[in-house]
Amino acid sequence: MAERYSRQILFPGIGREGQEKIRSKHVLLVGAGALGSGNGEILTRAGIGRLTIIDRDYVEESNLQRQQLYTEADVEQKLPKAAAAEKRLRAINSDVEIEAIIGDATPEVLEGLANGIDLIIDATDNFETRMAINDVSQKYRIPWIYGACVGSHGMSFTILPGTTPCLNCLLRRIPLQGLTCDTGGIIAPAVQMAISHQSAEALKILVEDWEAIRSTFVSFDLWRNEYTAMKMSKAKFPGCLSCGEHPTYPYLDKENMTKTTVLCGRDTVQIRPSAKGEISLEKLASQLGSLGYEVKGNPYLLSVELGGERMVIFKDGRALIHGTKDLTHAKSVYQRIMG
Amino acid sequence: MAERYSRQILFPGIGREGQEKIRSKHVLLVGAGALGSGNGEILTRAGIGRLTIIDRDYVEESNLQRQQLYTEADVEQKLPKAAAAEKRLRAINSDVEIEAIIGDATPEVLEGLANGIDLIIDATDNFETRMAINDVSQKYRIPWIYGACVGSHGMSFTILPGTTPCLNCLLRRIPLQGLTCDTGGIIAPAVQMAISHQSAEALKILVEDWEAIRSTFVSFDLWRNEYTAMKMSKAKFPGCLSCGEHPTYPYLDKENMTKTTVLCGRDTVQIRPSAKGEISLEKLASQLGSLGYEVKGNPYLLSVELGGERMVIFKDGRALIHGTKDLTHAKSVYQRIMG
Amino acid sequence: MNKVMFFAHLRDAAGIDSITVDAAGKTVAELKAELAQKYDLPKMDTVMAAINEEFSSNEETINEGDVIAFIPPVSGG
Amino acid sequence: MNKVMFFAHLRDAAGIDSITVDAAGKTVAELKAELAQKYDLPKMDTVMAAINEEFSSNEETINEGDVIAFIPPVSGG
Repeated sequence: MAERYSRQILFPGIGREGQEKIRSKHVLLVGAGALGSGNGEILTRAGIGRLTIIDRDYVEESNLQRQQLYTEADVEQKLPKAAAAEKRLRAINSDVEIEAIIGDATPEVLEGLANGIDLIIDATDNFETRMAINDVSQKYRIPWIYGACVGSHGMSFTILPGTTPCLNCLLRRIPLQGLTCDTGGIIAPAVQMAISHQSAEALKILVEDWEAIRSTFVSFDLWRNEYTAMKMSKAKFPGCLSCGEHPTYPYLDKENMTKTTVLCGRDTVQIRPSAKGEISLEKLASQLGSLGYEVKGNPYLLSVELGGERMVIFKDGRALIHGTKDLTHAKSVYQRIMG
Repeated sequence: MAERYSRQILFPGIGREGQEKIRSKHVLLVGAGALGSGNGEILTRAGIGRLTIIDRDYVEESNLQRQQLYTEADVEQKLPKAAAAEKRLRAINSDVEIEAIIGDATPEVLEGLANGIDLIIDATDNFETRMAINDVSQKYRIPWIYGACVGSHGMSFTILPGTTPCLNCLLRRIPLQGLTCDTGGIIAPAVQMAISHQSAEALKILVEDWEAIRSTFVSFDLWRNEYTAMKMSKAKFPGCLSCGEHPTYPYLDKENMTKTTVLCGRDTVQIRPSAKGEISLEKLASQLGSLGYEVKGNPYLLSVELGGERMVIFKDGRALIHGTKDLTHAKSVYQRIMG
Repeated sequence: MNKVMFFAHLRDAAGIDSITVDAAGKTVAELKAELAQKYDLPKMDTVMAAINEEFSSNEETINEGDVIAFIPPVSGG
Repeated sequence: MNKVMFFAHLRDAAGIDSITVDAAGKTVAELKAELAQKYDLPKMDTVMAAINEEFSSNEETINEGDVIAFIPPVSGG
């Protein structure tokens, strides 16, 4: 072990004691896409004791441009990402205990996994799951690290229950629409930059170097050569339902989750998002149209061809995914477009 | 192709035209260690037309903590890094023409490779090779991107011949000693952060978005949460022998290179560095000692046990590497300690 | 007067990096509403605001000279 | 007076993040030599210097109030 990790033991922030701490820790990685691949690989190479990875998707050709754990063979075999990730991570470091879960990271599933977890790393592609992670983090006192990227832009923030503000303090509700990699595109350097910040924070938490934790909210744009660190000392919201004095953990409540239903005999899944509000169908149509998607519509709905499926979306955010009966897949298709 | 690269074509900075440009370009990657792995992987995933990789080392156990192209199997088979990198990159993207060269990136070799190269990415571990890259860049008008990292710290700078200052403007000579991963340690997030900057700049150069190129010298520390961008408008040195009015390209001259000689019948290689000056043996001894190396010495020399070899180093930087007859390996051992 | 900076896709939507407005005395929420209408920006209610590089809630009042940045949360991963 | 900041391993060597000195009128090279001796720092001749976040050569003269940063070039890769 000494030789394998010698270069990181040489780094004074880790040392031999830190290496032993890393070895004794269990991280939950939510998502095995771009951020999940990179964070999972860094922790595996660093010698984490145990890594649990949950992801609901399969490896697709369009993932290969930025998702570092996967190869052309994984696309040909249509492997679930969690399984393909596990295979590669085992080849990288056979000492790490890796548990791969193929499925949706619902609040229920996340609560079931919380026991014994030292850190949750956010590698999802939607705010509903992030808000659920945020509530699990507060309820079970587990630090988590927000990370996200789109285009050449990205951000990261470290959340320590009882110390820092939480994601619900910052957003106060689930954004109805966030730019995703499917709508804004993405370049791999922006992915790696978000991963750099998340994984550096992860190592600090795992070696328990609390003073080194970043207190600012980082936001960057590699194409525009921007880097800003927003101070967060006034961001904690006393009335926050996730981290305030009287928490209710609203995003663990079924009422606040996206509802999916198979519409019998129609090869269609209905999606009803938890976020309330009105979508500008006109803006969405012109955005999706300019991205090359085939879009038809009227003042009440839009119909978008998405390769295998067709999505019909209404003004209140409700949608029908035609061409599938798979609830998890339909939700994934929806969140990839709507965030 | 459209599907595979769809997410980066969606990014307005690249688009369909940019993707075709990336496809038509040839990049020379000097080094296949930590920075080489990450930069090579990003360019391969991005669909670069042709990638030439040169590296002199073999995959070792201590590389696995941060060098993302390699697995435990590569260590067991003691594969040369260039060969192991080629194997993995082919599995990632079979459309990319990859040429792997197992050997030392001497000025002569670099000049021989320069024809038709659109960009050189620095992924070496020593300043002698960087100064040679810098002179090749100026002589053949090829952009290059400096990158380096140690501990939680790293830096990057983009050099465009005829436009920006060059590395020789900044340093004016080869540093006799630079902190390396073997002396200062390294964490993988710092590697990835340097790669993020290098590969973003690489994409800008490949799609010829000259306005987006970063003009500042970036320096960061992920553990100390620092990020600085140094302006370079006054950095160009008119008398620079690499990029000034009367260039002599001094680092392509044999006189300015590290000399290696096998000492007959002694299983020893002598290293004579090009950098002139005096080393503080006392500081070096205490530094290497605190890193756990076994060091003996007197006022004239130090003797250090380095696993397979023993290095004896003198005050003027000259060294004997006992236990090998391999010139390239001996130079690699020396530069890993001395930078 | 106040400098207002847009980040990420807000900048594309507004078609400009930064603007100068007189926002002294207004709350962050009021400025958001005003700019959303003027530049036809997508919903700004979950866009984060920083005043002088410090995170500020929608209720915060802007002072003369403050620099305001609007950072939309990003969802990709 | 002038604030002088050390980066990377120079900080470890000096044992301090930053210091305040009176360097007005001195060249960067002179300040380097002075600090190298005072803090027993490793050779500073290839350490890069920034004055007010702008790269500055060894010959540059420091003015009152300038902030100086010393950034040692890093070799690892």
